[in-house]
Amino acid sequence: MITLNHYLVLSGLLFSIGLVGVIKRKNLLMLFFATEIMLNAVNVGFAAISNHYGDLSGQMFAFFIIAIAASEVAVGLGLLILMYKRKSSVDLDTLTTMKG
Amino acid sequence: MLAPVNVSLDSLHIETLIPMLIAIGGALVILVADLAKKNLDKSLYIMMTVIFLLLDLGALFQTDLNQHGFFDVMLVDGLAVLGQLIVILGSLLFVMLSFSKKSFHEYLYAEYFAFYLFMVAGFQFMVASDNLILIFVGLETSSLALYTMIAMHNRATALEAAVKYFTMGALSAGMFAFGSMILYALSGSVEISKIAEVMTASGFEPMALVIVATIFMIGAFGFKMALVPFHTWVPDIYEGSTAALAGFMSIVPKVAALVVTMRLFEFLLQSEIVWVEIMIYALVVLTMTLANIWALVQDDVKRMLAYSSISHTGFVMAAVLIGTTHANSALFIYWFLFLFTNLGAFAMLWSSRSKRNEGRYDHTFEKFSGLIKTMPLAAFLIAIFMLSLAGVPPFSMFFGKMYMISSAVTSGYMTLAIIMALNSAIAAYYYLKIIFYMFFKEPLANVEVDPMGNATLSVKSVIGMAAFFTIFGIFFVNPIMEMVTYFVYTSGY
Amino acid sequence: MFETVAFYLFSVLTITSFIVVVTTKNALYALSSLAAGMILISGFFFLLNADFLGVVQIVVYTGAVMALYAFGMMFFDTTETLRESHANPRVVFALSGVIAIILVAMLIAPIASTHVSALYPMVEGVGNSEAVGMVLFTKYLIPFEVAAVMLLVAMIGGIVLAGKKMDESLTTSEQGEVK
Amino acid sequence: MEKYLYIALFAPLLGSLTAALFGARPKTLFTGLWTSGLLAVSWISSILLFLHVYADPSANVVHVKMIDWISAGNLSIPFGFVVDQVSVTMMIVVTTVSTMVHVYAIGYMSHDKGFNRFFSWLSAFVFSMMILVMSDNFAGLFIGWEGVGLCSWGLIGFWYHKQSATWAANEAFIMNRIADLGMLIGIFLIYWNTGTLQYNEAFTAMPNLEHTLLITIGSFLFVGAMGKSAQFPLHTWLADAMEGPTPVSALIHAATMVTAGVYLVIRANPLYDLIPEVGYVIASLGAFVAMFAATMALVNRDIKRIIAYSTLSQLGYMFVAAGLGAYWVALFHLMTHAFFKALLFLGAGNVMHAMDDELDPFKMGGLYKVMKPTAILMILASVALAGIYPFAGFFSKDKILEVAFNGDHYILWGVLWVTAGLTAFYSFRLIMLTFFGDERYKKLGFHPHEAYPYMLWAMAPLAVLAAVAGFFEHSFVHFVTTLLPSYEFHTHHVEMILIAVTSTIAILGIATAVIIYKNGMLHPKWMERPCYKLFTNQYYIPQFYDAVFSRPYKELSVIFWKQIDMKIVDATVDLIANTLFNIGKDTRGVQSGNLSIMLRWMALGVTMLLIFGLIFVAAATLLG
Amino acid sequence: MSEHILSILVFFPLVAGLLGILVDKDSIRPYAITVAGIEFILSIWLWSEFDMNFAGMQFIESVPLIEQFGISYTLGVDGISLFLIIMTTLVTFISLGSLTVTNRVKELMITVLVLELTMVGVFVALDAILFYLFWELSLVPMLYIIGVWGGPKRLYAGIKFFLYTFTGSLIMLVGMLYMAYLYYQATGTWSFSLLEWYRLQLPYDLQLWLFGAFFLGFAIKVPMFPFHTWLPYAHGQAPTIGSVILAAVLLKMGTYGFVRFSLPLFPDASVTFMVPIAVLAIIMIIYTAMVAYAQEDIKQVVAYSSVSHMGVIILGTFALNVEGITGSIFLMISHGIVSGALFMLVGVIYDRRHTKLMSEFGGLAHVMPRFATIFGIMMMASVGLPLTIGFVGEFLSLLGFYEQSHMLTLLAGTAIIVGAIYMLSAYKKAFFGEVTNEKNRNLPDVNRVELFALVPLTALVVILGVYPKPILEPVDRSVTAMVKLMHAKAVTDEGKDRIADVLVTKEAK
Repeated sequence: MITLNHYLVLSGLLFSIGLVGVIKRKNLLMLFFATEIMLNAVNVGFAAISNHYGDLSGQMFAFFIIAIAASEVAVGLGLLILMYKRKSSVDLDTLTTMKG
Repeated sequence: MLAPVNVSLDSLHIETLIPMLIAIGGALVILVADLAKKNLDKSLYIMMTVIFLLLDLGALFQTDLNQHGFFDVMLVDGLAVLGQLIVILGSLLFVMLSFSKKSFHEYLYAEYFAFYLFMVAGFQFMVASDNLILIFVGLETSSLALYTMIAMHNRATALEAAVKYFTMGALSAGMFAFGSMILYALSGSVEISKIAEVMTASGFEPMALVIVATIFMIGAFGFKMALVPFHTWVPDIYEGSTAALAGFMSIVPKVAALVVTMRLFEFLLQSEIVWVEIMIYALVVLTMTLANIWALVQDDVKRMLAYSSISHTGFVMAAVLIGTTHANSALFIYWFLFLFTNLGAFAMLWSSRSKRNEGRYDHTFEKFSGLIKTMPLAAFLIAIFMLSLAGVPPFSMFFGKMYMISSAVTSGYMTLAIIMALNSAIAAYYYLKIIFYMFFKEPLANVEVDPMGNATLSVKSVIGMAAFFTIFGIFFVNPIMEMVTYFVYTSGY
Repeated sequence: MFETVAFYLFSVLTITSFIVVVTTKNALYALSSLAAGMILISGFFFLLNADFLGVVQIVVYTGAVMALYAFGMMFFDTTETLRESHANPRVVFALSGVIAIILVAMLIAPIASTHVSALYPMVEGVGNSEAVGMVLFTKYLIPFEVAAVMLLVAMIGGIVLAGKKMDESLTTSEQGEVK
Repeated sequence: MEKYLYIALFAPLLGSLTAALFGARPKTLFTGLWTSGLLAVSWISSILLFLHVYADPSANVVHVKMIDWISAGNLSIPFGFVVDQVSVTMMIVVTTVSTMVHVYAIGYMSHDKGFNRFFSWLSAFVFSMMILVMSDNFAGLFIGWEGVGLCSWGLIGFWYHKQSATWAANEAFIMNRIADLGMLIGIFLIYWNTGTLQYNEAFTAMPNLEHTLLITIGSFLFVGAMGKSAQFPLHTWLADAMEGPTPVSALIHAATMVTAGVYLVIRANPLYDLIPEVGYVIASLGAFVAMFAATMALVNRDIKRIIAYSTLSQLGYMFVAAGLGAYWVALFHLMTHAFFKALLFLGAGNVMHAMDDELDPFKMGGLYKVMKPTAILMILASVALAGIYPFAGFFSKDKILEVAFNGDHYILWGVLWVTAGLTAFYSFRLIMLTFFGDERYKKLGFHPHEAYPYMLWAMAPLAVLAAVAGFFEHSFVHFVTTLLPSYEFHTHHVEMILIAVTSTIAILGIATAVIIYKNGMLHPKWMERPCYKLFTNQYYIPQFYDAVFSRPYKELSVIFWKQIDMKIVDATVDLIANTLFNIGKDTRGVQSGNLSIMLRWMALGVTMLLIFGLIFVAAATLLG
Repeated sequence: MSEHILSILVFFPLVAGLLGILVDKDSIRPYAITVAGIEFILSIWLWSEFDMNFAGMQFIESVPLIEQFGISYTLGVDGISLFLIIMTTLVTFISLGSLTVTNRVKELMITVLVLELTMVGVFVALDAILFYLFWELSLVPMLYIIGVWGGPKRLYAGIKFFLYTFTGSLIMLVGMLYMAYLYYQATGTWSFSLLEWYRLQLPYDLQLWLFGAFFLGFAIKVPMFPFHTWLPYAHGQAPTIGSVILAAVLLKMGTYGFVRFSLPLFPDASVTFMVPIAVLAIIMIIYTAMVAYAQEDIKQVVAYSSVSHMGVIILGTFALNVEGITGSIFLMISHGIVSGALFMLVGVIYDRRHTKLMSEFGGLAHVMPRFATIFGIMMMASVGLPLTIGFVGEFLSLLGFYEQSHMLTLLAGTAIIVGAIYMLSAYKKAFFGEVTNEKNRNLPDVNRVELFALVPLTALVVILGVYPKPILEPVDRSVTAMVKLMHAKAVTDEGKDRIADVLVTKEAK
């Protein structure tokens, strides 16, 4: 029998995978992929919980998260393009002029 | 088959929504105006922004306290009002700084000001709701706008700042989502009040999940408020963006985040889980101290102020930890006073901004050396703002510090109080540093600096106002204190 | 029974595809496996009878987001395998490994469903989309609207940032001393 | 009578201040005359006061309270002055000697460019001395006490271009300060136990205090006295004080200031009567010093120092008397000693003048021919000092020996008796070396000449007093014992024998001196004797002090400053600051500016919190 | 008008100073001197208005500033503070009058006037926060004086001075806030008013903590060993006027704080800490005196000497009886005058030779007799010779403490010895001997401006030494009242019997 905890664990795992991506990736594009993963992981959790309680707020939350993810992509890509124009690279190791 | 619901209009309490609507509307108007006629002058947009913010403020005063609107999504309690008040006031004052003598890239865009208003609206939603969803959405709205605005300054550092901020923002968004998921799992609700209810009823069991949730929430808001170690973005972002925007960021987003944090931890700290308290305590101390220590070694005034603002946040986070009415009101009083002083400080930097950038920094300490000779008034103003930040009486910030420390003392956090005191002492060093450069060093021979080169009349008047409030703060503390205490008290914090 | 099988199947698939996403050197693989992962996720939604959400997931992600990324990739021509300098990956895996373990450890804690009353219970015989719509346009009207604003902001932001106007910067140019 | 009191007291001050106005100017004879005149006035009024008190010692004591000085809490100290038998005697002595010294100094200092300054200081000294003796309370006494200290500092170091002079001045001041601390503590004790500092009230209260306390008080006060009267071990400054001009030595370091200690003991007689054991200690110390100083005087080659040591030894005599409760004897010897010792010094002054400030008697000899009057005066003084009938010294000194004998303190008596011989010897050694024998100075090319006549005239009265003062013994006794406890002698049966014995040894001393130094010297091989070396080096005490106190103090100070203050105390403060700053410096690298590092920091933060969270949860669940 | 006299006294220098900005910088000097003079006259007027027979606070004026939190603008003066105020105005006036600085005079003058505001403010403030306000604010102008007109190491000295004191006083602030909280607990209303606080009787253990907090603030200001090391730097680098004011007034703030706050608020704690503090004080006296003896720079000698004297003041303060406290307050005043004068004198030769090393001098008595004389008098006053101002305070302080401990007083008494040692040797090095250094051959003696500064001080030194009554009397009266209060407030038995019950002893007399 699959309980809520199964889902939570799954979502936790997915989230961690996302985290791996976030802290590992040097290529900004791929890094954004990773953030998407994290958000999706959370979505799974929400859906599961909402199903568990038979309550819709969870799905709502998931829904909004999707929206947020989408808009982040928009801005993120905008930044990416700008960066690529400037530096003709999307490697974030090139972004280290400010330090200390 | 679902029964149709019929909702009476006045049960929605539209008025709770009006301030934000005004802001959003204003933003749309600006966009439309831009569509209608290209390259209108920025002054038009600035003034429109100002007007709409004023309307916003007015509307805010119309709303009466402790109202729930729109199926309890909107919550206008004392905190919300105070939060919005600071948000709007801060935005209002900082947008005036856009009247720079030199023209910068972002001011070519009407969108910049539209974003500005959208952002304000977003923050208002954040503080005026206890529904995690709305908080999240509001947060993201404002953040996305902010990222873009930073990038619009359009130079290498600005871009870098924007990217960094964005990426880390995304991570913190993920954390927020995850945290609220756990909370939802624990309580089957996404409304803080409800969550609190359920969790208290279930005795904060299972503890493990509660802790996870707390930690991820700390991660998310720690990022927004820049608590060590989630602070790393602050210095870079401040450095990358204009002094005007940096100053704004040091005040407005933080207060929004602070309000939400207060809402959250108000009940989390009620829980019998000691760990939560320890965590916050540790974070507060770390943030105060480390930020101070790093600020000691900065070479750029703006960057120094960035670190100092981190440390100030740590200082007020203590209020969240203490959690008494005294402390919470102290937080807002502190932030009111901090608003004006910091406004002044950043405005002074802003007015000394030149478009030539020698080297990496805009506002090196050397740039200000011997200012007393070249422009005494400016020197004295900066000195006053710095002294105020350092907490030297009678300048306004002192009373904030004092009230904050006293709140710690009154609720038995003696050690904390002493740590706070000592940190203020450490901080004094780097605030004095610039004073030393201005008063005790000779002006630079080779480069000619124009300390007020970027200041127009309106910028100057903003500075004047800031100075006025900073110097005579002592006379405004009492009314502010009364108001804040009233609001905080009535909303039960 | 079916649920269990499906769960584990989906889980394994999702996890693998996502692992691919974060590990592969090839952007194309990453993108496609991300898309796959998204679709699999929607599978969970259907399992958890959140049909509407599942649909949205497929539409928004595999439709909009993926398309966007695809465009982006064409723009950056990062199709060829990209070289990433990895400063001590050990740290990375240590960190995330630890987090994963702890999360698992903590998330297996059973949740007492007492004291919890569904705010918007799923009524029997009501389609999920209906119910969702109902809630979305009453309770969550405001967030919905705000989300709209957010998307607007995002859109404009994207346009502005990617726009031609950003190509030459007034900030760095000497000219433009106003008044 | 008050007005005479005030005149006697303030005339010197007036003189001093007026002289001070011209202090920086070159010599103006006026200041000398003016101050001397005022002193004469003060002297006359002292005489008048004396007569007044003498008329009816019990009733006519003049006691005035001028103004409040310090009043705080229960303490209230007035400027109060009392002229009773003791103080009036002291006043007479002080004013007489100082007047003469002033007049003398007009001549002696005539070629000094600090002429006016000198008289300003000198009169200031007299003023302080008057306060010292006239005050009616311990605080007032302390004023004078410190005042004379200051003036002697100023006068010893009068020729401040001489390193030795200024050094001696500081030494004198500091040594006196050490003693004054004891005095101060004594005063505190008196105040906190009797609640007042007025002599009469304090003394009336004392019998009710417990004995040990009284002993402490007495000892501390005596420590003060030891400093001023240069008793062992605080004696070294007196010999060095001879750096000052000779009139100063005459006035301060022979006649007046150094006797202040004796005066204190006499003044505090009600106290010391209660604690005879302390008195005995005082007496023994006195006897010891008498001998000790005399031995040093035997061999010294500096006329002024010789006289200084003899002063020291005479002070020892006085303390013996005072310590054994024969206060009037002490006072009497104090008076007579003042006269002949001042005379002696002034004579020495003349000699120095004649010999261009040469001090070594071995370079003189045969001066009798050129300066007969001085010689006669000095011989007279020496005879008095040696205690030969009928001169003043005889009366007072024999009384002291008698007292020692009378108290059955035969050891003391013995010591004093020997000392009497030594005294006679060294004083005539001095005389012989200076005035007789072959004229060694000729080879050294000195052209001695007699001093101005008025200087001699100034000495004359002292000479007279030195000669005849002794005959006033009985009236003196009668006079002072109305205040001081009278002292009972049970030795009338042996009195004559004692006198004989003493006189013999004195005469023997003189004789030996005359024989040895008649012509030629002591045989050089004597110089090789260890005891001779010991004496000439003043028992190595100065070297000892230098090695044990002065130098270590200096070194320690430097260590305190350079090592402790700078390297430890200050360094710690800086250390704290620097540590903070360096932490900042070293850790600012954390802000590497690399985005993924930043992200990792965030992740790390969460991880850390999670780890500790897990631990906490585990702990909580295990511990329940 | 006399009911607002204190406000006038406090704010006149500020207002006048700010108006001074309009004055042309070549003619600022007379302006500032006039202002300081008027201020001085005002303070004298205050004295004349002062009711000598009333022990309590006078001319009290109170305006609520932050009612919500019980902070009010409350001023008042009693015998203890009156003469400190007069001393402050006098020293400021004189040091301005004899100012020899030539660069940026205008700023300096205005700064000094602002400083005067803070100094007077500290002594009249009866509200803890107000006190703290002036207390902290006084750092800023002082820092400015050191930083602009100071010597080569001025930045280091300035920052050290500022941060050190700042740190201490922040701890003190915590103490104040806690004190206010205790008052709030007791009465249910917030108040920082000192007079209100006096009515509070605190439990013993709380007293200890609070005393500690206040102690840190005051001890660093005084400065007590081992917190004294900022002082030599500050003095060494500061210009003459800075050192004068620093030594004469700023240090007194600390000791004044002890008398105003620590003693009456925490009588039992004062008793408990009496011995440790006395030990510290004795270390200050002897140790710093020896350090002073080792100095090569005459200004440093004076600087360390003032630390040594502050030790005696502390000792007198913690005698906890009327004699001692009265003495210590008198010593504050006298030390203010004497050390101020000594620093001026050092300034005089510094202006002539631009060095302060004693090895550079020697035989100055030949070339500058008047100067030597005045210096001598001041030196004797500082050594504590009777009939000079220095004696009265020192005598009373030691006398007072003798009641508490014989042994310690005996040790502390060495002050009169070690003091003499370093002072005399310094004087010997600088003034006696032959003129060795050719540069000193024809130094001009003190000129008229310098005499203007020095003569009145010298006169005061003698007059007050001979007739201190006019000052002692009111001080004594207020102190007596305070000691009564302390005795009444003491909760422990030790406190009760250590703190003399004035009434009883008065009758006993």
